[in-house]
Amino acid sequence: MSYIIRFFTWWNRATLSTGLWTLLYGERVGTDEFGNVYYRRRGGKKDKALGFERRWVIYKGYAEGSATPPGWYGWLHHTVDTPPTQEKYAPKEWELPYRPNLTGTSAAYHPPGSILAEGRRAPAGGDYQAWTPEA
Amino acid sequence: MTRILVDGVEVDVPAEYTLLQACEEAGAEVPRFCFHERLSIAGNCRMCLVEVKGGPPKPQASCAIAVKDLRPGPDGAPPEVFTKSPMVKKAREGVMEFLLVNHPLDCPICDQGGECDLQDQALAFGGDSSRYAENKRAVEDKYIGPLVKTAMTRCIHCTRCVRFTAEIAGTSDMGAIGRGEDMEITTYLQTAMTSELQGNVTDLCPVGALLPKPQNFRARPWEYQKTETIDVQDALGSAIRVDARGREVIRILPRLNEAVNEEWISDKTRQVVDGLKAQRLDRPYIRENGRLRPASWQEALGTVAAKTKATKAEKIGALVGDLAALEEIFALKLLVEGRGSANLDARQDGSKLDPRFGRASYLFNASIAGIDEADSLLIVGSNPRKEAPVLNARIRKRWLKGDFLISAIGEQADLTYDYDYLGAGPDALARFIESAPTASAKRIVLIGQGALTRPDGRAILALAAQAARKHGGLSEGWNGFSVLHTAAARVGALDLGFTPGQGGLDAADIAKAGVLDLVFNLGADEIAIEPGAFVVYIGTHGDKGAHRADVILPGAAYTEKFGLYVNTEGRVQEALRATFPPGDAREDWAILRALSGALGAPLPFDSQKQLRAKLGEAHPHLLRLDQIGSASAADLEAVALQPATAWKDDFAPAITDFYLTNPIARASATMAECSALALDRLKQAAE
Amino acid sequence: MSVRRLAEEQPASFEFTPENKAWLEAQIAKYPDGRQASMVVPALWQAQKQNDYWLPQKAIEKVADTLGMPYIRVLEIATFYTMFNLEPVGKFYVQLCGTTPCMLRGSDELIAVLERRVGPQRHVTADGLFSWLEVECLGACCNAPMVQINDDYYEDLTAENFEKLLDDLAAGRPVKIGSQTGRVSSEPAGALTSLTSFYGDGAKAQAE
Amino acid sequence: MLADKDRIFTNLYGIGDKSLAGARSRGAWDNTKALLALGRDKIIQEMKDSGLRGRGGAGFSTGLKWSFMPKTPDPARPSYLVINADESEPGTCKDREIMRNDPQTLIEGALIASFAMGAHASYIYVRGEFIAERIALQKAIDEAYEARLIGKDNIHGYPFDLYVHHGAGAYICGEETALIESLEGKKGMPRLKPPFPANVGLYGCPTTVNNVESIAVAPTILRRGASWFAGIGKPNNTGTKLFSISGHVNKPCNVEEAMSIPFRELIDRHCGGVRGGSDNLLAVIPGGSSVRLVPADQIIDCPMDFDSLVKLGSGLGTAAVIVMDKSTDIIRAIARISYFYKHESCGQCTPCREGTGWMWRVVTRMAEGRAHKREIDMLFDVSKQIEGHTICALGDAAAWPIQGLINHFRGEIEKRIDRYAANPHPDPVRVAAE
Repeated sequence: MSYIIRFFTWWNRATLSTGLWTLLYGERVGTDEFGNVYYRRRGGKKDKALGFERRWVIYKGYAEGSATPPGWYGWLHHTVDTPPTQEKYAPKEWELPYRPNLTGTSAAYHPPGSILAEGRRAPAGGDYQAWTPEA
Repeated sequence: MTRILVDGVEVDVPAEYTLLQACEEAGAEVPRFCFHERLSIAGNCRMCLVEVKGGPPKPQASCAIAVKDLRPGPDGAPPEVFTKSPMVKKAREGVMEFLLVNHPLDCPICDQGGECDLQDQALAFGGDSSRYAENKRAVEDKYIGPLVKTAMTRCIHCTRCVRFTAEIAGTSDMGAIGRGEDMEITTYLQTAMTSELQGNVTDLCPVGALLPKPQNFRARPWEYQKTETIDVQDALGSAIRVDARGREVIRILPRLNEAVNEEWISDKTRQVVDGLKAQRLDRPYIRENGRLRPASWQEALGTVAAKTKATKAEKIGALVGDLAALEEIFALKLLVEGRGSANLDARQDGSKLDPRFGRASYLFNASIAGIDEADSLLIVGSNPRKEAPVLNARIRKRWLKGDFLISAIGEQADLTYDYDYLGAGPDALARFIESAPTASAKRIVLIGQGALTRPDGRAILALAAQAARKHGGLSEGWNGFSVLHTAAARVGALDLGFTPGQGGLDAADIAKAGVLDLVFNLGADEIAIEPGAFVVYIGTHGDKGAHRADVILPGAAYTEKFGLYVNTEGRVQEALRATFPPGDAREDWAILRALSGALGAPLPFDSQKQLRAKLGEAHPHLLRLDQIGSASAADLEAVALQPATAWKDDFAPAITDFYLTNPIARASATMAECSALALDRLKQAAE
Repeated sequence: MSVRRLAEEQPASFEFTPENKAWLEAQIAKYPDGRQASMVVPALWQAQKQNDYWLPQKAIEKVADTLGMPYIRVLEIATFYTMFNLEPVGKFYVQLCGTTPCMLRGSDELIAVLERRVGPQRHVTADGLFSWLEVECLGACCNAPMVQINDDYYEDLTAENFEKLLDDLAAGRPVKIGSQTGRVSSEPAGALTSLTSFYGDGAKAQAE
Repeated sequence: MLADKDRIFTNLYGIGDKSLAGARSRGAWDNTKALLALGRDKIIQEMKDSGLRGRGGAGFSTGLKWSFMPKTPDPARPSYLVINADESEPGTCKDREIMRNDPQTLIEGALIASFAMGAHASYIYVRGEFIAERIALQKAIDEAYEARLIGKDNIHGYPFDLYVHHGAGAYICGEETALIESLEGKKGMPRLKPPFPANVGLYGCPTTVNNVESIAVAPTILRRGASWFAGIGKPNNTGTKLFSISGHVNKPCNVEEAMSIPFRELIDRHCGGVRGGSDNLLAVIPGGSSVRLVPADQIIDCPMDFDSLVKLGSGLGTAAVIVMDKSTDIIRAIARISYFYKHESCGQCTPCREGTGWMWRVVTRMAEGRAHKREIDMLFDVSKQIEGHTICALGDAAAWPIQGLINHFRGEIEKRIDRYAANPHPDPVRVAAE
């Protein structure tokens, strides 16, 4: 099944040719917490077209750009050269775990009052407070 | 009239007009912040700069220059003013930039946003960006009372609020301390303001520095459904606008009505809104075994109908409260009279006014606008500051103009103007009749309910009429005999004749124990009905009346129904519906119509339109909106001739607590806070 | 000038001394009937002098009651006019002129002296003797730089003679009011250049 | 040079006897009755002919000002003369000398001026800081009362009362309408004009507000004749004038000199020259802090009078000459003046309230160099937006020093900015206490 998906879609993991290219020239650099695998040109060889080393990611499952966490994002985009796996970065206690963009999924953010949000919107104020005869 | 050229347009304006008014007359828009028609001219915002031809080579503040101060051009050509020249444009942009350098950019979180003069004028007359790169000023917020929230960093120092409290309200509550860019608007050491009109400063404030505290962060101006209606918190019938969001009334603002409230309203009128949402009667109740239990309309009406049918006519009575509209008073009158009872009364405070003496005997005949023309005033048994603060401001306005002698008999209160205190009781009035302190051609004799609710009220009324007749209160073209009512429904009820009929009992007797078996109580909450009678209460709030009731039929408050009211001067005005009554509550006239149906004797109308038609047949003047029906001064001559032996007792105040005069106000937390503060002040003053 | 507020700690009451009360009544007579509000600045000033050179809240209320003015109006006055000290000051309250004419003649040096000896502005020394404030032009520019200590002007100052002046004041020694370099008033130092036909070169007067 | 015999304030320095007797020996109160006998119209005409221009800064004809007062007395609205002794303009210290050293000239002048205007009461508004001066003046007034020179029943036959009132530290109270407000017991916030004080002034009554010096010179002018006064100085700039010279001169002093005296002569003769010689002169503020400064080369031979200085884009103002030599940090000097105006702005109208603070902050940064060159033009524009847009002239007065600085020393500011840009440092320049 996964083989068929891989054969006919380009938006899941890698296409055949990318896979082949990775097999031939790629050097595995690391994996992130979502299971996406990061590669670079074997030995860090300069890419002729780019003028510097080529880096790429093969997603686990659906290919979604925001699925790369910040550390790996920086590495991919040549902001840093050290991949996060080789860094000793400890997240601060107030940092939440990274989540990919949830737009379009059922977990997407809906502001209060949105018709997509669960539950009903609160009335526009207390409306009124009724009198009850004392006991 | 003086001719003047504004941007090439020729207009004729009165010579005492300011340039700003002349420009408006010519259709040129002039921005302003500090200028206000009803306040003195400060000329300090400098926003209204215009160019005057032939004047000094600098722009002039148009609010501060009268047309008559301009010199005509050569050969007597009219003076010329430009409001759109490059010099004016540049000057305005400059002033606007200065106003904005220290104004925070917090429009998104500012309640004034959307109805802010600064916002609008910055858009229309300001530059596109600021060049100010320094730190902005921050100013501590001040406590100035429970009704006004401050955000003083936003203040642009127009001093409208200072001038309002000093000039209109007459309390000198606010001031500007410090100087230069450190000037701050505040009350004395951040005490609460003492005026009953303080809420108006929030309307006057052109920015979001003074905002109505109870409406803090409640809604945006464009979200409101705006209903232009009238107020019933006092007997003036001030013009108001009720702003509702969804089913909820959020705020009440004044409307312009030169004849009544100019553009002010009292704090009770403005901030009673939370009372409209609290303690509401939203379903019928029936008392069973001494306890009220919720019931359905059918059940409740059935119970009342059965009781009514079982009661003899002369054992039925009806009371009308202070907030009822003409429609329900009329319907109740038809219903009760239809049963054959004459026990009707709308004067729950025991006032001795009576329609039989003629309409002039219970109206504010001088009319509210007439105060401006009067040349002296005698106050008898009234504290207008508490009974009608807006009217009091009008008296103060007349007093400030000068040549207006005010004398007072009764309570010696701080009325915000000076007056001759003549005494506390009827003796002083008798002395006044004997010899008035000054001669006067247009005197107003203002009689308050404090003088009329006494058992000898009728004698006082006669004395007051004598005073008016003898000392310039009654003459050709002038009727200064003026009764100041405290209840919005009262004049209407008197016009409809909702008073004891032939052999009927008055309010005090109706309320007495063991006299009647069935009492219809249409919102009369200021009177205690003693045990015995079966009470049917039709009203809006769980107040005194509801607690005493055997059946409660929930009605609609003044913002929830279409209704006619007659104010103290006899002006008929219509209140409009802004929201719907809560829960199962219904409009009062409809309740009475339904009840008549249950009794098997339906009242002769099925809609409000038909009701009003019937009302018009009986009392044509009550359908002439915004008009004062005729009242004959001759009636007063008759009143003056009545025997008048008054007691010696001092006049007592008609209102003890301005903030808590009716069930709606008593349900309001804001009013309760104001009342507590006022009480504190009173205690402190006594110490 | 910064935002001026009443002091946190306030005396419980304020009453004019009998002399000041009499003075006040006499002074009100200077103004037409019903215009007693004109007295508000002098009255506040007298109250301040009576109360160790600062103005407590009760004094403001007292003045307001005396003159029949709303409290807020008097508070406005007290905060508008900068000579009213709303907080306690030292026994010797030094007001130093720092405006340009004095600045040109070296008021910076005097500020350095004060900052060293007294500390920051509005700070009262532990012994309660001194506090200081930089004020705007005091109108003795021909005798710059100068300071006003309580009621009196001290002119033609330098860092040295200013130090000495402060020492003398602290020690309770008598000091000379006015110019500290021997000038009579604002004549040119040394010989007169005008009015010589009346007073010669004026050297005698300066020497006195 | 003005001869001593033509000097009006013969005890300017307080060397002579300050008492009434001393003043009389110098000619004060000499047959004042004869002066009053000239009559109102003649006195006003003489004052107009003398060409005396108001000594308070604006230079408006004093005689003309007196003539605006109503001619027919109205018992309900008595006329008042208010004498402005709220001398607070930085650089100015002339009235102080009159009040403490030669007060009888002022008292006599007050009587004559009040007579000319039909005023029976006059107030002298002394700035609050002048405590000793107030006492000296009061003493002199008491002496005059005692000698029945003034008072309800005096030897001149014109009932006249003179009172001393004082302020409490507000420069703005030197503005005539603010002074009236302050005298009425309110905050010193200038009133809108019109109505002018001559119509609606103190207590709503017709009022003239005059500077101390303008009033004090009046008796001598009348005694010696308008032509004598008009013969000193240049046409339209006549008479003698008290100059207050402060700043970087060897001997700062007050001196009474003829109008139109060249600057160089004034400084060299009376002040011992500019510190370090006249080549060391950088700039002069010739009329108190609120006029534009004039650089050395333009001022050095300029006659010190109203019209000549206006031609240089400045003004005579109160004739308070602030001299600055080349050691002056001119930007800081102006920044300090700017602070003064920020401190003294009453806060009533917008451009001055917000603008003075803005200008002060920008020019203070410029004194450090911590600014952009484009801000110089912006500052100039801001000052133009204040000028002429306010109720009173304080807005103009705050704007002019800045404009003078930018007009004449733009290069200096740019140099400062470049220097800072090359070496940014965190230490602020101290301009004024905050």
